[in-house]
Amino acid sequence: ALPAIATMARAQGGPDPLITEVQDWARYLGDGVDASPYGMPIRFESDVIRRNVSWLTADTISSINFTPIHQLDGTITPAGCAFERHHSGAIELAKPDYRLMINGLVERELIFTYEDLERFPRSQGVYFCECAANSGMEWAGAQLNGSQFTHGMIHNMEYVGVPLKTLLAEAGVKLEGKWIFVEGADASSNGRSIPIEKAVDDVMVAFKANGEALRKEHGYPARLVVPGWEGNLWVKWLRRIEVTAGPVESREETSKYTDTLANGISRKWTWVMDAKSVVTAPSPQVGIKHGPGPMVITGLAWSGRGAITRVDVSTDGGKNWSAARLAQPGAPMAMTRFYLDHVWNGEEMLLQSRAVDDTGYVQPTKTALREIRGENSIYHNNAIQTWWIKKDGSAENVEVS
Amino acid sequence: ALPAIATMARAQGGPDPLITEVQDWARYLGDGVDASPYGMPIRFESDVIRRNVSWLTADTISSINFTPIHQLDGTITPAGCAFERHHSGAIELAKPDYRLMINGLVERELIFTYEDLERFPRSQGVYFCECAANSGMEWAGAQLNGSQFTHGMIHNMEYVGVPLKTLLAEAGVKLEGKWIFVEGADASSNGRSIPIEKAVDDVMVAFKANGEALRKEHGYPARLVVPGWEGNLWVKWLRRIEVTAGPVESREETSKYTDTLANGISRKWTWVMDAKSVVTAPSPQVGIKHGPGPMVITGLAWSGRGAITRVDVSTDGGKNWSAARLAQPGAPMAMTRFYLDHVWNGEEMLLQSRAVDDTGYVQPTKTALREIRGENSIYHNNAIQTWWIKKDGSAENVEVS
Amino acid sequence: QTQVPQTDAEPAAVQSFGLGRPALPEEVAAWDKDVSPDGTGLPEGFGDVATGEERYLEHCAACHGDFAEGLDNWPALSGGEGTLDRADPEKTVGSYWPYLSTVWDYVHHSMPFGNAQILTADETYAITAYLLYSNALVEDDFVLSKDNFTEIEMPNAAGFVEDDRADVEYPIFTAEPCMENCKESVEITMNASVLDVTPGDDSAAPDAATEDGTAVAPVN
Amino acid sequence: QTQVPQTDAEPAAVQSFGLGRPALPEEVAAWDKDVSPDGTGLPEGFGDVATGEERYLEHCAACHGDFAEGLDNWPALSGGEGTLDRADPEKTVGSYWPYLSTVWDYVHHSMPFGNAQILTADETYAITAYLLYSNALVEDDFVLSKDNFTEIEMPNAAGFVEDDRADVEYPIFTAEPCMENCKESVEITMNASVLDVTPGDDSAAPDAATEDGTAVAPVN
Ligand code: HEC
Ligand code: HEC
Ligand SMILES: [Ca+2]
Ligand SMILES: [Ca+2]
Ligand SMILES: [Ca+2]
Ligand SMILES: [Ca+2]
Ligand SMILES: [Ca+2]
Ligand SMILES: [Ca+2]
Ligand SMILES: [Co+2]
Ligand SMILES: [Co+2]
Repeated sequence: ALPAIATMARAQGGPDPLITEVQDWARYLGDGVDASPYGMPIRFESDVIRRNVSWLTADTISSINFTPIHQLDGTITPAGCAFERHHSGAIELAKPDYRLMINGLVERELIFTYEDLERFPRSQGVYFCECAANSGMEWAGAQLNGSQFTHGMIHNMEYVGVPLKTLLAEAGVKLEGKWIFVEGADASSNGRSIPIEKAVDDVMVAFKANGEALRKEHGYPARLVVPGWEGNLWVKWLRRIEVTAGPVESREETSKYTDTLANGISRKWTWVMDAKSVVTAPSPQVGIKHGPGPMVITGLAWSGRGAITRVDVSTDGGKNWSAARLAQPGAPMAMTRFYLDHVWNGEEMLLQSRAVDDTGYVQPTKTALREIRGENSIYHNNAIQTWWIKKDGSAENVEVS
Repeated sequence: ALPAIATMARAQGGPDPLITEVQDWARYLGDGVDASPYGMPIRFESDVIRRNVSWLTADTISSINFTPIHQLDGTITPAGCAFERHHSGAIELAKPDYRLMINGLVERELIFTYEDLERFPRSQGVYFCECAANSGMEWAGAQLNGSQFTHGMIHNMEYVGVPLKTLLAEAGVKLEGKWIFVEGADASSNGRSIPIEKAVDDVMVAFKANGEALRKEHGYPARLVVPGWEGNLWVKWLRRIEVTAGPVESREETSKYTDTLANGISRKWTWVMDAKSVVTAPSPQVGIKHGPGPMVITGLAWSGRGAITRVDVSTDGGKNWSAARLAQPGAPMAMTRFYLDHVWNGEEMLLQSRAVDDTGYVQPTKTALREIRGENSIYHNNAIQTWWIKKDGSAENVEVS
Repeated sequence: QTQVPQTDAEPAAVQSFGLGRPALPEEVAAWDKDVSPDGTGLPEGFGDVATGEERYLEHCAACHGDFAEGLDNWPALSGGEGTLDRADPEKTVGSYWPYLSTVWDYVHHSMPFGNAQILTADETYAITAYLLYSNALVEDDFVLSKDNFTEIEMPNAAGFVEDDRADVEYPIFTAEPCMENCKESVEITMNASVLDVTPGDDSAAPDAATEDGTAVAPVN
Repeated sequence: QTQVPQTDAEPAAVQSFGLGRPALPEEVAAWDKDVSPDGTGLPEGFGDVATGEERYLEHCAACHGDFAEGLDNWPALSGGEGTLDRADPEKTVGSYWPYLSTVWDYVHHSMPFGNAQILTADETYAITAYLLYSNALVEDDFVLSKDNFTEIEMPNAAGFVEDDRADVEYPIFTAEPCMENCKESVEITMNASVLDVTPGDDSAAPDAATEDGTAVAPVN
């Protein structure tokens, strides 16, 4: 009789020709080192791309696309597929044409060139940038089928730039200066008001992301980085910082980015992004294809108020929870990757994740959030997400009791 | 009389039309969110690319190119311009065609598919990968004019994969198994021997770098990550791991990657990369263009033996040193960015940087290293680099007494 | 053994680097055009409803509709009164915006979409007057000017409170979470597949979502 | 307040996941072809110098030269005896390689460059024999086989020591570094511009470097 090991393998059709036959790539030469001076992903990964939802906006110019978080791992978002949100399109602004003005309640109104910026002391940090509308389509119920669409208005990059406090000190903020108003060089300008306390805390004028120059669509050559606060404040193609006595109450902080409660009253100045997490895979776009047995449940967690200290995962819709493994200790205002090493028995699962940050804040359920805010808030939906994993391994966005 | 402020500005030719006239990008629309599902750097950054040195190798296939570290900042290397070293070209290997074999001194010789790998518990870490030949052309004297060429055989990426110890446990290492031999699927195979202690410590079989799938040229779909050890061990397109009793003494660990001393005796098994640093800018490819005044001197430091705790910078060729600012506390086997905020008086400088790691190891001078090793070692040149900054701001690779 | 490591992540505070150059008054004037609720930033000028309607029809109606009622997916600028406390509130200049200054500022800087910054101050006053008119907030003979600007009270001016999550939510959401047997039973109450609005190979037409009356919140 | 955070970066040790499948003997045989210094991995077979020369001229000489002396920038495989302790050592199979097994293994797996894994075991024995001959290590009637393989002693077999940086260098390089007035004077002793080999707009021809005799170490 054949040894057990051989029987098992024969059952699979005998030796694998991918192993027993010399493949072309093991005989001939591949690409040389001059083939791609700046490389792109291999063609097999052409589905790992930003996607937009055509019915969300009137056109694709003032619109948004979504990071393919369901296919990524680790915490860094590659710039090439980091989500974009513009209000009048991604503009092309060359460094020699770049000017940054500081005006208003300062001792010296100043103009900087791009080269000037590079002469100031720099700081560096990995921060998440989340659109306040991330998960906004889910307020009234499960709507979009995929973590890319429900949670993909976010990226996490390593930024380098000049602390805003350094630039403000250069201009000399007057005592009456309590706010700043920041705007971009694009037609929308996307003006926003930020309290001076935050402005001189950790805000930076960044010119690099993930090591290299900002991409065009992320504000080349310089954007604001406002750690932990909503993405709309991270003004791209930054051209002006005005020190003011009060908030300007611009369109982006009145008509938009205000959160209407059930009673019709709206919260304004909701800047900070509360603790949130999502299981990125398995999820509707990436079902389980391998059947029962060992598997990895993974996702991302982040908090605008500090570092993630813990993420719990439930496979039964929130009846029971287990602490997931954090791939690295949480860092302030940066994404944390979590893993739950699971053995799937092939039965249905209702997958959830729940983030906890170092303030002790625990990510709420959809019910808990709606009890306070109703269903019309659009923004700041940081509720627990549920994926229904079916017996065939496919997954769907659902809500549970 | 005009106020002083206006006089100053008039001296520059009056109001800047880039400010006073509405520019096209402030009037019309830019690109929509469907313009680049996977984006590339803006065209103005087309010089931030990998470059090769044609005379180094007989052809561009078994060759190397260099990361443009002189133009990057922060610590993450974008995959698109992270250096490449192949021995028979970058091969195209699809996930369905991928097989990983574990054989030799194990209880169970196993074959894994790519999907199998994704089912094991994962780990994540940012690690530098430095070719042992980085700075190798500088052993006998200052040769290449640019930090990209002298120090660019390095990258620093966030890797995700399966700990090798998990895969080895799955196969069951026998007591006699003291080494592993790892090889790739390309024609060169680049087989290397690694002691079992390192293999079960922090080595991983990685499938993601900087969040996304490995690029083709970095070993898609899976490569070895050997934190702190020379890049040649980070086998790409990994296809086989054999547990052995002794080292195979393959071509890459005898003919190459051995370090010949002045007396003709060669060191072998020089795996770890000692602490090293370099001022990335200013440097020969990026001179000072702005004249005297405030400026940023910046660079990178790393150690294969732990975390960088300190980097000193000298502007006078090593007579006097100041501690640079570390952008973030050093992390083990990862790159650290340092800054020296400097006021340049317009005189010549002899710029150097000197890394210290948490073992207390201090990066040596070229003289100190040559005293021990001579000039024929090719590999592991971690000596202090000097850039001569001239009065016109241009820079040159020099050696000093 | 070695010196105390210098690992401060933050650059040292420095008084002044002497970088940049003074901004000229003309330059500040060119870019500092934002308008605040108290009228700060408003230039001299005025405009009446009739002129505003003319300019509006010329520059705006193609997207926002003749009466600012919106068109297709382009934003409505009028209507929606009394809907803020209902499902799917209609938020417009009339029903939602707390300050008139925001209208002036945004229209003057950012509209018309695709051809921004072409409106003069007078034209902006006139169009703003027309938007007030289309929201039934002024009569048809109204003239808006720098002088009477801050007299206009917007209907939803009192409709906003400052972020109160720290008081209202954080105490509740900072309780020790349950880990075991947290609820008796779990039922699925809603499925994305019912709506079927996700783009992709298996997507229904986008209209399916709005036709069946289900909320599809716009992203902003 | 909340439970002790679980922040172990490392996955828990698990006995077995039951993933993967057993490797078949044919599969292991197809990939496990490496050869070690003690002869482990060598297949049956043999080859003589004359046959080796034939095969070598057919498959190898175009790059490595008829007598393995190297061609242009392609590696030399013979020569270089006695150069290891001089400037620019010539490292070849004969002058440098400690083990014959490495030649057999590398040629069999990785050569000819661009058409790898085409040589039979006998052909590899023959070419290896020819490379020994071209390095004057065997006579022209030599036949290499699995049986006499480990009898061949390579000239530089004793030329290697294990990494001794920990003993030789770390004590020296772990001294407290000088911070002030560390040397009297500093002079520039060497300039890259003299060599002028850097690629770029202002580059001299690559040959400049080697023509003037300056070391241009190959990268490997
Ligand atoms: C080509 C289409 C187009 C034209 C023409 C146009 N708009 Fe708009 N308008 C838009 C879009 C798109 C938005 C939303 C922009 C965004 O959210 O970034 C918008 C937003 C607005 C808003 C803010 C709506 C809200 O609820 O926040 C106002 C007010 C407005 N437009 C007024 C005008 C006026 C006045 C004109 C003419 C002077 C005009 N628009 C011309 C497309 C247009
Ligand atoms: C098309 C050119 C080409 C052909 C044909 C070729 N080689 Fe090579 N050979 C190379 C290159 C290039 C390298 C270096 C590869 C590397 O470093 O990754 C090399 C390396 C070698 C080495 C290692 C040299 C060292 O010092 O480490 C040996 C031995 C070798 N070849 C033998 C052979 C033999 C035997 C044949 C024929 C069966 C052959 N080569 C055919 C190009 C060639
Ligand atoms: Ca202003
Ligand atoms: Ca009502
Ligand atoms: Ca669908
Ligand atoms: Ca073997
Ligand atoms: Ca000698
Ligand atoms: Ca040159
Ligand atoms: Co908000
Ligand atoms: Co080495």
